[in-house]
Amino acid sequence: MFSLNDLLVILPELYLTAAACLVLLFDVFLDDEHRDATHWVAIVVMLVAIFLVIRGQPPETVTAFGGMFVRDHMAEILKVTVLIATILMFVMARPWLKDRKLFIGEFYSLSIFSVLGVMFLVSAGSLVTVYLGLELFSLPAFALVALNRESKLSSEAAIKFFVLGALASGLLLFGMSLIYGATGTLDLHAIFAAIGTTQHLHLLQFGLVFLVVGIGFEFGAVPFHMWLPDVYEGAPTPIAMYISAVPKLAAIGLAYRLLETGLGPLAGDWRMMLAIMAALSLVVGNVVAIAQTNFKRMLAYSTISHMGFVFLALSNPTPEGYASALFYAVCFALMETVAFGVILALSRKGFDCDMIDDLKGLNQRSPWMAGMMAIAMFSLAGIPPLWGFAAKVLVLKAAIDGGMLWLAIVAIICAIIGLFYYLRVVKVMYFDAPAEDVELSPKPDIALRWLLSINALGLIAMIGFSGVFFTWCQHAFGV
Amino acid sequence: MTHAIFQMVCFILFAVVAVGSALAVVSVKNTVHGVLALVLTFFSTACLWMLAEAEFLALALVVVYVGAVMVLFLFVVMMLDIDLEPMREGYIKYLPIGIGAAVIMLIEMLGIIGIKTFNVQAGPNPAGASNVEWLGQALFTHFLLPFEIAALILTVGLVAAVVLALRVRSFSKHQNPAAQSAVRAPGRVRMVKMAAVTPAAPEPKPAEEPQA
Amino acid sequence: MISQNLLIVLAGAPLVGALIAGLLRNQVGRAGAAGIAIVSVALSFALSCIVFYQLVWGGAPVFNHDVYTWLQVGKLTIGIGFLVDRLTALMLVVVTFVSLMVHIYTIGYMREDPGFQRFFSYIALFTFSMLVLVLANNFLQLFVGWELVGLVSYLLIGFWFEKPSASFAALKAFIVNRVGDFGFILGIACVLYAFHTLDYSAVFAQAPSLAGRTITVVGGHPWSLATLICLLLFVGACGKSAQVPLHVWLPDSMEGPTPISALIHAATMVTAGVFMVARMSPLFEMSQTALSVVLIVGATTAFFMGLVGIVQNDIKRVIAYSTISQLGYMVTALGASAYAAGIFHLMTHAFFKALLFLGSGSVIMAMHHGQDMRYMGGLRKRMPITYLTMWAGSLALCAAPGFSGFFSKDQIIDAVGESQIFGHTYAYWCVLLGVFVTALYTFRMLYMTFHGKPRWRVEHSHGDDHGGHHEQPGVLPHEPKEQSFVVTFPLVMLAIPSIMIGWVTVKPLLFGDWFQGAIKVLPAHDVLAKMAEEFHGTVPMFWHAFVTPAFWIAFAGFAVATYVYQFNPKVADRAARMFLPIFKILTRKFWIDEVYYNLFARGGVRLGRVFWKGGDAGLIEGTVNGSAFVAERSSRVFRRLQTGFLYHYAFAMIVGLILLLGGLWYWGLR
Amino acid sequence: MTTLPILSILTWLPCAGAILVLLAGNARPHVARWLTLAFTVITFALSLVMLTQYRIGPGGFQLQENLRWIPGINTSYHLGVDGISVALIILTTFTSILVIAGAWQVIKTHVHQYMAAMLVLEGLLIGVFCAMDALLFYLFFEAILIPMFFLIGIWGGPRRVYATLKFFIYTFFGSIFFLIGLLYMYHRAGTFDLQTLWNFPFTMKEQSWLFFSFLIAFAVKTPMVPVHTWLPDAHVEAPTGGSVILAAIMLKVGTYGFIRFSLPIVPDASQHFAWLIIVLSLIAIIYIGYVALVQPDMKKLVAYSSIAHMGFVTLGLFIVYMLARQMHDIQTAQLGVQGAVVQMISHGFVSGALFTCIGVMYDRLHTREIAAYGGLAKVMPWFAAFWVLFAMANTGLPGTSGFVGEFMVILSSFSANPWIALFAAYSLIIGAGYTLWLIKRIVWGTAPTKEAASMPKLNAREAWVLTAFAVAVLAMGIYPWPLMHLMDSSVAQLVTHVMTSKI
Amino acid sequence: MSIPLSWFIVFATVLFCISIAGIFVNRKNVIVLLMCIELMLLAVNTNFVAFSRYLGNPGGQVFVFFIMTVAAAESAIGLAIVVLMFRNRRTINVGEIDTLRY
Repeated sequence: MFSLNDLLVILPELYLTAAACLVLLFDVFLDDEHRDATHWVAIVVMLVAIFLVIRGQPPETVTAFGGMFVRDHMAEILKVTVLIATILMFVMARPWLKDRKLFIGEFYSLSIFSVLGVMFLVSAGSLVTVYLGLELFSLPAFALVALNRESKLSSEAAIKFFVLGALASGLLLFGMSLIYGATGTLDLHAIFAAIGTTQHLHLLQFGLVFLVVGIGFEFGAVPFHMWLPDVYEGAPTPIAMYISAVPKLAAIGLAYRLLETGLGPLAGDWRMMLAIMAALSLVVGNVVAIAQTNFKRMLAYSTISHMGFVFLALSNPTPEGYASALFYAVCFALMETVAFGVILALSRKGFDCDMIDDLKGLNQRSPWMAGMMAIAMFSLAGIPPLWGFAAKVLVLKAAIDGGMLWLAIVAIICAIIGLFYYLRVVKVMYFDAPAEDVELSPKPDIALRWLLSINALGLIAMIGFSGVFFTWCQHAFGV
Repeated sequence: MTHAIFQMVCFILFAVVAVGSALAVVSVKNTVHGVLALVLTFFSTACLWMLAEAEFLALALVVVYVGAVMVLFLFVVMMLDIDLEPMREGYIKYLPIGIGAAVIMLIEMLGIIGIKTFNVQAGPNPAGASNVEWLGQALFTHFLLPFEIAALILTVGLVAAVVLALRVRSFSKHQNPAAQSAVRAPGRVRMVKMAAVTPAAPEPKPAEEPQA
Repeated sequence: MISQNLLIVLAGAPLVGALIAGLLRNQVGRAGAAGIAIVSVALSFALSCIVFYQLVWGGAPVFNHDVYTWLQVGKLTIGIGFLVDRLTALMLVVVTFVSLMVHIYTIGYMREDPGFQRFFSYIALFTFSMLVLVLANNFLQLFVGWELVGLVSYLLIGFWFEKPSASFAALKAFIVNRVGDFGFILGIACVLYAFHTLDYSAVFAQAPSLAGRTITVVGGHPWSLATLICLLLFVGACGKSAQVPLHVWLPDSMEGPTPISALIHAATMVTAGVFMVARMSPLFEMSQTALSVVLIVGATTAFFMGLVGIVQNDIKRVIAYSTISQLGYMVTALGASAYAAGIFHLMTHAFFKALLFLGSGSVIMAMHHGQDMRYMGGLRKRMPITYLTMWAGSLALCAAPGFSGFFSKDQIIDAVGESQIFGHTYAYWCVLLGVFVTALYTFRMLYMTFHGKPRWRVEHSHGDDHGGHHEQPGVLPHEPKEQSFVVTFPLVMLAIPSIMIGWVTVKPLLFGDWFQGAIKVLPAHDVLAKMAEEFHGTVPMFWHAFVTPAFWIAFAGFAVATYVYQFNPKVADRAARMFLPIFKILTRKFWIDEVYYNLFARGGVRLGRVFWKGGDAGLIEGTVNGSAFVAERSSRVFRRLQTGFLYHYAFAMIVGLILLLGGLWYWGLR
Repeated sequence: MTTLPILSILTWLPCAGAILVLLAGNARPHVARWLTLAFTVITFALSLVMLTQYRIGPGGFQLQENLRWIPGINTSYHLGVDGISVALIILTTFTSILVIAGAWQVIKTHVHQYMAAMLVLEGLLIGVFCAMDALLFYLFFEAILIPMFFLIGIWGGPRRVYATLKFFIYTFFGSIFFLIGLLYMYHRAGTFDLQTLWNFPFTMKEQSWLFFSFLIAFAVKTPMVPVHTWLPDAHVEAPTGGSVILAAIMLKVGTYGFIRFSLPIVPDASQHFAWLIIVLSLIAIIYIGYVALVQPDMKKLVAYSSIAHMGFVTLGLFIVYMLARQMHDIQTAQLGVQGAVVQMISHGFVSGALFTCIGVMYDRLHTREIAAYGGLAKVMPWFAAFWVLFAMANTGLPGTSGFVGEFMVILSSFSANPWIALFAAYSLIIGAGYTLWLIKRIVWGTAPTKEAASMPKLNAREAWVLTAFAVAVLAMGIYPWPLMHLMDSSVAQLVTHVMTSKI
Repeated sequence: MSIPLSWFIVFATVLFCISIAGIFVNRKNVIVLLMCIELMLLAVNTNFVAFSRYLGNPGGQVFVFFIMTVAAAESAIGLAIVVLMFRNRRTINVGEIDTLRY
């Protein structure tokens, strides 16, 4: 049985559930001219959620509903970041959506539901909650990808995302079923405890492979990455931004809950799997990104390579490693929002600024936007003094500490290859002359500009506060 | 003992049917046939679940899956008027790969699981008499939170399906709650000046309905 | 006591003059520049005389102090300072005197040149650099001065920079000198290695400890450290003093204006090598081998370079080869451990060779910057002062008894004769036959220039052509005539010591302990001491000359030159035809220039091109750009994996799953 | 005054200035210029203040600042300077002023961005020389790439994109292995603090790997043969200011890395592989000398000569082992290291000056072909005088700064092995060869074209910049003692440290 | 009950493999893909049911309950996307949906 105290623990989620429904309802009663109200209400809802997450955070890990729900610091960080990323998405998406007549209330409610799914997922204490959180997160995401109903690309991306997502969750479930069979419980801590006594270790290992596949899919690691480029390219740009940032954070939670909380004793097995996937992701992501001409697609491959970096850290199954992975994922999410934010700001009605060549001569048209983009690119490339550098250092350090020196070396060689395409974006913006017929001016939306600027400059400023943030991350894993 | 043999025979029977119809699902030409084969698979599997004494789920499978989901499938398949012929290209070419992959997988899975370790017999039914009670007990105590989340998922499914599939046709008549709630008194009621009552009144002018 | 401030003024005055004349050339004007430079050098000269007086007669002790610390690393300290002993003092006087004369002469010589101030700046700077060299009290400062005079020499050879030959000659001079410096700096490094200091006095004090010390340079084969040091240092001397095989730059340096040929390429800078070896006498005395090398190189230079002088037609080139040859004499003397004789010849040579150069410059001015002797002749009457002084200088050069050159050169020949060092026989014959050669080319030059019929003509139509560019050689815009006072005065001033100086200096310089420890000679090598036993005074020496082979050989040269060039010029042509191979060897200067040019200059450029195109652009860049190309290509290939088909994507996932499972099955199962 | 965080101010003041300059915007280039100049001058003044605060006698690291940065990986914002750093910082601040002045009129587009990039570059370079934490060092070390990337890419020549990409990727390639090395050191030692790492006993095997990870980074940056090919391209395409900064300061970052990392952290591996560095240095001196000889492009020629000169620095640094450890000749070992450091500073002035000279010519004729010029001595006599002076400094003429370092390195290398000195001293010849042949072709002779014959004379700004360089070059050549004195104790400490084996 | 657990597991595994083979042998239309996924979920569910029964733990069966719920919602969304797709392209042939590639 549950107590009122349990409700207090899930207060943010509870609140957001109610709020999501309210937003859904509220929107129904609005004219198209007043749709902005939904926008602001949604943002306020998210801000309040952030407040609740942070304020209600107990100092120690707290569980509710018989261990179904875990509220710890890792979840807090992930939740806050996801909420922030979503707010960024809301703000940056608005002009874009308006231009394309996609500015509808369901966009907000579905997004909030999706975020809710992430929040449940990262707080999951049982296989059931993991699965349900994952589905609650991904079902709205499928729909959001297909949001632009007139677009062929959008629906194609959605169908690919959906089918592969369903396949992945099917595999994940199969793995869960085997683990359930081997341990006789769905509770993650109980699984952890049961591993020592189980007779069916092989079954457990076997299920583990399926779980790893599911996790790999969520991250977009090679060879489970195939959905990612197509979805990035086909999805509406704000959704691509969402897909680029949030699932990675969710996946960190997923990986931690399943692999460490649940299957920690099997770390010797899964860290090798992750290492292999990391190496493949690094190579494939970076190499294939070079030949891309579509900016979003290029970012997709870059994302794949970055997931390789996250795996680099996860392959060191210590609190330090997890902290580094968490750090990296958060940092990565905030870098992606800048990159997507700039192209959102530059897009206009009938013109999606999503080819790399569309950015030609941006510095001469709009130096500020070019600067933001350059910051994002350098940060993604891991060049100091940008935040991406700190993340990369931590991840490499985690890999080396975990005895994966070879993997770290693979990673840096791939990072060199990766430089090609990041620098090409900068080159196009700064060194090429602008195309005559293209007008490149950022949207006059004040909120977008400010938030984008703060986000981008944050990538510089955060290098100084990396220590503080990393301490939080470590704290989240009990260091 | 005969009871046991009967159960085994039943199991084999239903399992063969289920596997056969599952094979049909992935191989038949006509998608409608495929859906029907899937229905058969569900039925057979439901029977197997019955053998495992999971009555509630077996029934739910029939009712929810066969009764709702499969019908939805069928509906969509029939609604989308699909040209079947070109879709068969390359089927034969990829068949060996498909079979090969599936067989490798099967070998790996069975090999790793080590089937023999599971050659165990079940104990007495923990559910006792009522499988439903057993489940319900768990569902509303321990699994309360997931239950609520599942509810949310259904909501999302609803919203998402509507967002994606709903096409606002200009000729269809529907309510507009926004317009309804935004309406003001002048929109609903119009004060009409009327002449004083005259006995030889002709027809009174009907007030125009406000446009919805 | 010699005051340090005095020395600073002595050395610094020309620098100040140079800076003012150079940097403020437009402010001070032509007269100002010349005046300042001359006054500054005159001041130096005066102070040099004072220093010389104080040291020789005033009883002042040797001055050896650092002015400031240039370098300090740990305990190693290298300063910039002065060492003034009698060797230095002698050099100071000679250098500043000749320099002063040349300064004065320059007023006349460069009168019409637009680079007038620049020239004064350069020669004043040169004087300063030479003083730095001479005054040095450690190897570093020596090297500093060494290179600085090289720099000024470079600038002055290329003074008429618009002439391609001039800038080429400048480049050549600098680089050949650099080859010498290459050895020199290694020598200094070796000194540091051996003694852990670069200070003269400390090094010389420790010099005896070198005996028996070895260094392994080529595996397993120990070399005498002293020999290595001395040979390396001597490479430097070869470069600066134009010894074979590094002599090639000096003839080309005649591209520079004549005053600097006199000052730098005859009187002072080129003798730096001789000075340096004399200064290093405590080290050279430690190595028989090194002395032998010095002796042989010097003798070779003395004879063979003299030979080349015979066939030159350019008046300055004749004197240039003569200079090389005379430098060879000095070096030979050094090799024979007769350092004092070398220095003595250095001094006398400075006077008479400067005189000869300035005289030839006077002729060149008269010939309107024509230098080819084949278009001269008959200038005797038109330029009497030049003619007479040139005769004086030539006699001195040929060691005519009584002239300054006689005293110095005869002593060198005697000293080589006395020497017992390896190679002394060869050297003796070289220096002896060299006397003949010297007389031959000297009088050939005199006769072709001043005697006979004029081979030039005057055409007034070219009256306004002052640039020194002759369309037709031997065609003058106006009659040649004697030059102004500023030109003739230095000639006379230099002629006086050329004639006289030997009489008063030979005894103290050579046969007393005049240098007082500035030069160290081991008793075993001390040829001068042996000669001193036979020396009975200057006058007997003068008379004795007429019975020495050297005198008669010289006389033979004189006689041949007189016969061939004065009375029967056709013989020259006939001889040239008769000895065509030899003549060719000499006109082509033993092909040394050609070999060097092809081997080092062209070869270097070709090597550079191979390195550049093959190594840098080919190998390294190929790898770099190739890897970028590979990355790009593989990207194009790998992106094809993303076919766009859903079933391929699913297939990839399943394959991944199967592989992970397989991997687990293979490795992971416990 | 002692509590003033002068190093932080030095590092961040230019960066703050960059923001201000960026805010000045494209429309007011003059504001940007003056603002930048003001910032560089203030920075220079502050660097002099730092010089006065640095106590030469005791040496060691002074003016330290230490703040926690990422405690999770035990890295901190730790700044401090020793004599070598002080000298390099002053070189940086001094050269920056000249670079800004040199670009005054030359840069016409996006002036504010150019100036800001320069300021950022200056700040980061100062940061490199101050950093006492390995990760912080790496941060500055690599961050330099960004402004330089823009400097070459936006304001460069026709092949600028190729050159700047090559520059960036090449250098990144080098430094990323360095990062792995750093992380490995952290893995072993548990800290990024340089002073701790200096004393941490790595095993020989570890040292060897670390040595190569350091080597690849610093070799690219220095650059050493055979990873030098980015430099000529980068120089040729870079704008004058970029070239000057690149040659004068950025190359020093590589050799500074050797001083801070390779020598003290992995002394035994450095000793073991010193032969490799020495051979590479000698190859740089001779091979690159020949390559420089045949360059038809002035900038390329000077760029190649830079590589050759940096060969002396690496040579001077790595003969220290042969001297100090094998021959126990600490005195000469110090001479070598000191010579290397002096050569670093000197090369900063000389190559900076040479690139400025080339820039002056480029501004007039817009070509860097040697064949397009001639007879400068007649056309621009003062300028020709500067050319000759700097060329002479480049050939290592005594009395100029170029001599001091080379002299010291040759001297000390002889004690290590005469053959090394022999090959090193070959630079005297080949260096004179390529430099003076260049001079012969452009300064002497006659102008090949009418344009070349009518180039306008030096303007006041150019004259001042060149004069400042000339004064520096001559002052260092005539009286190098103050500079050496500044670094003497630090060098001695370094050599003493290097003496002791870690295994 | 006398059927060994292994029978159920084998059965589920076979179903699972069939569904997987179906996914990439299928060149027909998206709906068949969806059906294959349903098949896969069926295999999973069978596993859960069997384990739950043999372990005597209701969790597995509850999980099946949730899976079925989710699958229903998922099907709804999936079919909605399919319909959308068909509207846009007039086809649901997986072999023709390759605009997004490379």
